[in-house]
Amino acid sequence: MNAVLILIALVTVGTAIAAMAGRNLLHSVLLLALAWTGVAAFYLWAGAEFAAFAQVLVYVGAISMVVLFAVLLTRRSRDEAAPGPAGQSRALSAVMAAAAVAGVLVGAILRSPLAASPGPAPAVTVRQLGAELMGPYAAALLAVGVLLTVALIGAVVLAAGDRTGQPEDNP
Amino acid sequence: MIDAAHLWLIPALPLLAAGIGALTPRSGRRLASGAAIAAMAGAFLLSCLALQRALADPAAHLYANFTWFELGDGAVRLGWLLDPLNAFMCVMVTFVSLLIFIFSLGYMKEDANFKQFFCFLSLFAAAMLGVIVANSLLLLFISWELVGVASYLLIGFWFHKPAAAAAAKKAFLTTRIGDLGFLLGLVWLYDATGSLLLFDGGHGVLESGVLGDLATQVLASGLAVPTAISLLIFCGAAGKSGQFPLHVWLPDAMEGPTPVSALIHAATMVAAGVFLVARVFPLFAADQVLAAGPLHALTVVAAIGAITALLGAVIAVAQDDLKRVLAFSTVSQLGYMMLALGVGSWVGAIFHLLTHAFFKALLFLGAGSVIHAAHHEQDIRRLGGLSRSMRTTFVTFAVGMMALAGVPFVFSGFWSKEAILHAASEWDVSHLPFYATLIGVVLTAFYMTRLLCEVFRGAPRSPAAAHAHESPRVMTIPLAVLAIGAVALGFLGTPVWPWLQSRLTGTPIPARPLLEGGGLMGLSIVLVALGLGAGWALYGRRVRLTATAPDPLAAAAPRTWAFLGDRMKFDSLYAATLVRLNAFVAALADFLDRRVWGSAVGFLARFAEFTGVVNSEFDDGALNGGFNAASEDIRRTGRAYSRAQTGETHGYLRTLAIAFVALALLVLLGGVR
Amino acid sequence: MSPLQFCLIFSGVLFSVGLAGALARSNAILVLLGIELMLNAANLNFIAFWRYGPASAPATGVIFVIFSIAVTAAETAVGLALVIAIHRHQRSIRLQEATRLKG
Amino acid sequence: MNALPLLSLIIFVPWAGAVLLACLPRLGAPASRALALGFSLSTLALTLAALGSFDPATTGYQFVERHDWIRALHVHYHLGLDGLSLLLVLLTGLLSPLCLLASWRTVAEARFFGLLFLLLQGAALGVFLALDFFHWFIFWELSLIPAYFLIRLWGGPGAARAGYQFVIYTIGGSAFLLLGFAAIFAATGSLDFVELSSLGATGALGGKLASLGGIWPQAVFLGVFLGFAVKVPLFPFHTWLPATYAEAPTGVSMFLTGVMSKMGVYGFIRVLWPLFPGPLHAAAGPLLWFALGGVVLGAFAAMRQTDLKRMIAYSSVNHLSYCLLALFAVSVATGSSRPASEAAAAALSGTLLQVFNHGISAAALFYCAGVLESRAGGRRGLNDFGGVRSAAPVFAGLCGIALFASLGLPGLNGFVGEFLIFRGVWGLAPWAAAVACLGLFATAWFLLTFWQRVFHGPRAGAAAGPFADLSGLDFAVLVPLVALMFLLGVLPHLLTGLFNPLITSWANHLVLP
Repeated sequence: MNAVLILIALVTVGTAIAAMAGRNLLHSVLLLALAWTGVAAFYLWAGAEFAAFAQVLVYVGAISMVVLFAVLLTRRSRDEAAPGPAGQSRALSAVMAAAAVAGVLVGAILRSPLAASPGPAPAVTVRQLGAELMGPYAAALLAVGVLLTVALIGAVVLAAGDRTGQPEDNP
Repeated sequence: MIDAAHLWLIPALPLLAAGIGALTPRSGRRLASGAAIAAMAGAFLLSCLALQRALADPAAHLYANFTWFELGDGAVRLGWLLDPLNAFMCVMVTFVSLLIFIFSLGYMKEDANFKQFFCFLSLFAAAMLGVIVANSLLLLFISWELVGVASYLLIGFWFHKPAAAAAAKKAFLTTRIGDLGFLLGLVWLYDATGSLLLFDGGHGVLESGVLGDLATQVLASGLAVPTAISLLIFCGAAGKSGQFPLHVWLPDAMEGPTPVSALIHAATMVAAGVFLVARVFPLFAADQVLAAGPLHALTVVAAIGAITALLGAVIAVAQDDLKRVLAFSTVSQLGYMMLALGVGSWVGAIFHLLTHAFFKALLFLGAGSVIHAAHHEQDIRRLGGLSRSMRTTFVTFAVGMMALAGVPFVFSGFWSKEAILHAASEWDVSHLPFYATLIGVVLTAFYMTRLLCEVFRGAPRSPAAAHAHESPRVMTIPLAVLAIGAVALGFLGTPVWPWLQSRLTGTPIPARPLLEGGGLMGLSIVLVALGLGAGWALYGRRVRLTATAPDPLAAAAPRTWAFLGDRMKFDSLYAATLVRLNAFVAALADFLDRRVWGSAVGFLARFAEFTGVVNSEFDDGALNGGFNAASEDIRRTGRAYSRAQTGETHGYLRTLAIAFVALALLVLLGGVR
Repeated sequence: MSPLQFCLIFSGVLFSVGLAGALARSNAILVLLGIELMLNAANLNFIAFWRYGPASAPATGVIFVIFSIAVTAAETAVGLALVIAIHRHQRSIRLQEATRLKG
Repeated sequence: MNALPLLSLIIFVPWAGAVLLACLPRLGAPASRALALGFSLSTLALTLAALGSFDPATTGYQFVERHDWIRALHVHYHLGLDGLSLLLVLLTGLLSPLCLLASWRTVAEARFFGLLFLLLQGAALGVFLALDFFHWFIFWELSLIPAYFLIRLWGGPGAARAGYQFVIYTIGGSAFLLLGFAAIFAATGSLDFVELSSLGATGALGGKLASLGGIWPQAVFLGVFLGFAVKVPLFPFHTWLPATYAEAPTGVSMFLTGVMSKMGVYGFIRVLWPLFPGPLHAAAGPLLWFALGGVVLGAFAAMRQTDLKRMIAYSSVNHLSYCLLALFAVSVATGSSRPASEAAAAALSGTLLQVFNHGISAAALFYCAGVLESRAGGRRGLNDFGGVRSAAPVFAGLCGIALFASLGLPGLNGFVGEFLIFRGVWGLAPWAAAVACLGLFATAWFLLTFWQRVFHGPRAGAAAGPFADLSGLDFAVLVPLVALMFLLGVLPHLLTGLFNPLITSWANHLVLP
């Protein structure tokens, strides 16, 4: 355990909390990008460089951009109203539920006899990863490829919507 | 010369006629009736040839078996049987049927479904002949059921009348109760012996080797296996032959056209039960070797027969419907036959069966002639005075009446009844049946006198009766022929010349001098005279004047009269118990189906529903403060599901979180590994 | 507290934060982001176990994370497309109002 | 080995028809009807070809097709035909064209109907021919989907709910089935029925399942059992049936009762019984009571119904319960010291006969109810009619024959099967046969009540006005069925000859592992 790890953790959790609690949507997205970077930093610290780069590329690079677009696109909506009594009670119940989950998780972790091997991080080269992906995990890779394609098409269809402008499904 | 292997032709001919009748269009009246009568005549000729063959060697059982289909390592086999018992029955059935068919030509002339009637009649005759010539209890059962369905169709022939439709259903269901017993008896016998063939070169169920094996088997309750099987088979016989307590359908069956009543409910179908017991008599008698048995099958047969004989006779006294009097008299006479079987004299039973077929068919056809002439008036109180307008019918009916009443020496009924009385008096188990038959003799003579007087004497008591004319030749000639038979047939089996008996058993029976059992014969003559005299005194001397005048006996004992007139309330009793029990079970089954099983099976679904309810209650109650008024509806199945489906993503997520916590706590604290 | 436990607690807390956000916020985009956080927390666990766990295969944890990221990307794309579709239909992305699938 | 893959053809010809119909969206209604019927008839021709070259004396599978399919899962494409399969394939082949004919006039969207129906037919045939659980289960589940849509889209007013209930119940049942087989695969590494049966016969299957530990052996048996019990349906899992049969369109009701309910019985005989002789023997005592419940309470419940189709549906519960009664009775006696092979042969033959005969007579009865319904403008209550026999005597005659066949009148097809079942059950569990008699009686009662109310009495209700007798189309449906009733009633060896060697070999090897 070292100070770097603690720092990474604190920053990540802190920005995440701020992002979730913030009033301004844009700020939230930016803060979240920070949190994702923190996660990437953790990966780096743990020795998983490739995962870290993937995290940065996908989350910080791609997803946060897409989310920003979405935020901008939906901006004209009647924005989140002032949190009325219903909103407050919902926030309260949400925090309670989350706290309960956290409590259970932490309790479970602390009670479990987890034997950590103190050795150095297993070294994984990108070549190794590539061989793994094209070897034993080829089928999974294909499946993910299909999934991404389908998701892409689905997203396009959904976002493009119907040309007529009529509401789509009548129940 | 006909052999057992050709015997199938006898039922096949009428079956062919039935097929022709079924396929001809409605207008093909001539073709359908012609085919039916021709087929019946052919069957009669074949039967006579068969009888000739059988009498050539009366002790032999000629049979021809064949494989129906393979089953397991063995096969299910059926066969045809020819012996004097069969042959006599065949001749009787074909002859009486032929006459009834001819009679129907006139009786049913105006009916729109004329050709259908002959089709059904032929089907019935074919099935009945199948019962007779079968050498396999399975084939017998098959034909037996076909007899049932044909009688169902014939009783309900005037199906547009609700009463006829109901009577047909009642007849079928009541006999079916018995038939189920029969079926169980069959499968038991099949299981116990591995065969249902009656004669099969030593392996048939009526042959001594098999019966001997069977008689050694005893159930845990102490009942011998042959006894139990016999009693189950007897259920079937009792159902078809209208024995107590399954006799209730027979009087109702009079809703059918009168030729049907004559054919089915006098000569053939109801006799099938008696024939069945006579056919498998060795099986019924197999338990006689077991002196220790708690019950002998034949004892039960005798008891049921005696009860039925007495019951039918008593009820017949108080009936006002022409056909119903005859119906109850049939019940009573069938009781006599069963009694004869029970006391061991199956020959006597068959003798009475044959004579009864003639005189009862005669009586029914006579009644039919009366009804036809009187425009379907059947109430004897509204008839009267027909002896003048319907001479032939009156004479033949009187012959039949005297044969039934057992008027001595000339009429056949006297001799056959005499044989039964003789056998009953010699039965060493109990004398009660004998006394019952004696009472029955008086009552029979009495109610038949009453019937004859009411219908034919005095003045017509309704316009229909007043305008009655003699029926056409096509109806009266069969009456005359049957009347001759009703007289002549008795002489085949008198004690002086027991030709029929010796031919049936296959062993010569020594003739007894007429007066050897003179005491008994004298007694029966006295009793018949008593009945006739009482009947004459009450109904003949003082003729009923109006249709509404009370019966002399009703005036004397109105409540008893009403009780008897209501057929001793058997139908009400059954309606109050069995029918109601049946309806209750049906309602219970339906209720279980609609309410209980669905829920029991859907328990898991209900559990899910319960969690849905809890979840929505939790939302409403704990978080939003206050129950929603609509929570009354929660208990309804679908509603509860949909309440869980709030459509609110947060709700789902929250449920997930709570469930996760609960599960995790369960794992952590509960120690579930 | 071993480093592994620390990492796990870190991920657990991150998960709870994501959950709280997803539950509390009514903006659909934020809910989606909360879910993203939870997924990230899961990925953290993979790496942690890969790093400290007993006898890990050479690259298993990393491979899992890569797949997970791919799936998450797909999920986000579809999710955001849905949000936009909802927005176009009812001029709002408040999740409470998107209850047309109510049973 | 046959050069021609006959069995594959039998399965895939209807599907080819379905594909063809799907590819021709502009096809008119008459042409699509004719096309669907044509494909159905050619399937019948193929089944008859199979019947022609079938050798009844062989007890093993014939026309076997076995190819590797998914090597990793040890899955083969494995088809085979024995007497049992042949019987059901014949039934399916015979009934399908009649069902299509029955829907000839009444159905809108004929192309889509024909498409779904051919899909259903192919799936049902696949179930009867497949010998590997993998594609057997695919056929099994695939049959549900077209059936659901056929009920949902062409059914009566309550069809949505009924179809939903039908699918949920049967999918629920087959989920257990799937779980059971997953465990079997985990334990044995095989999904082939033939291999599994031989494992089951030696008891090795039980041993392997026991190696999974805990209650797995019992749970697997229970799962597989539940899957079939819902399908047959075994009392008290039958509550989906009356609603479904009643709401489905006539042709589909005919197929549901004629063929699909047989899939459950087939599963019992082909899968459950050979795979789990031991557990079934242990459970058969109580199960007899369930079967008796179906026999007796099914019949009594039918007595209370006022909807004709519901009544016939309950009679199906009653009739199919006889099959299970016989099977359970055989199972009870399995391994007992008393030599019961003769009774067992009778019971099993009776079961198979009953399966075939019930298919015919119940289909005919459903068609008759459909005729009444269409003549009465959708009403089919017991009290909506009266005196139909005066109005339509030919219809009354044919319906009456179907009805008497259903109540087991000798000379018609139903009797032989029921007699053999009673004979067998008496030899194996006499008290059960005695109780089952109540069911026979109640069946007669309610069928005659049906007949009396609808056909007898004065003309009333829907029959008071003009009531057309049968049309040529009606004849085309009913006459083959009625002819079969007579034929099989008089000559049962036409059927028993097909499976008797098979049954004999089963009955002679009734031993527990």
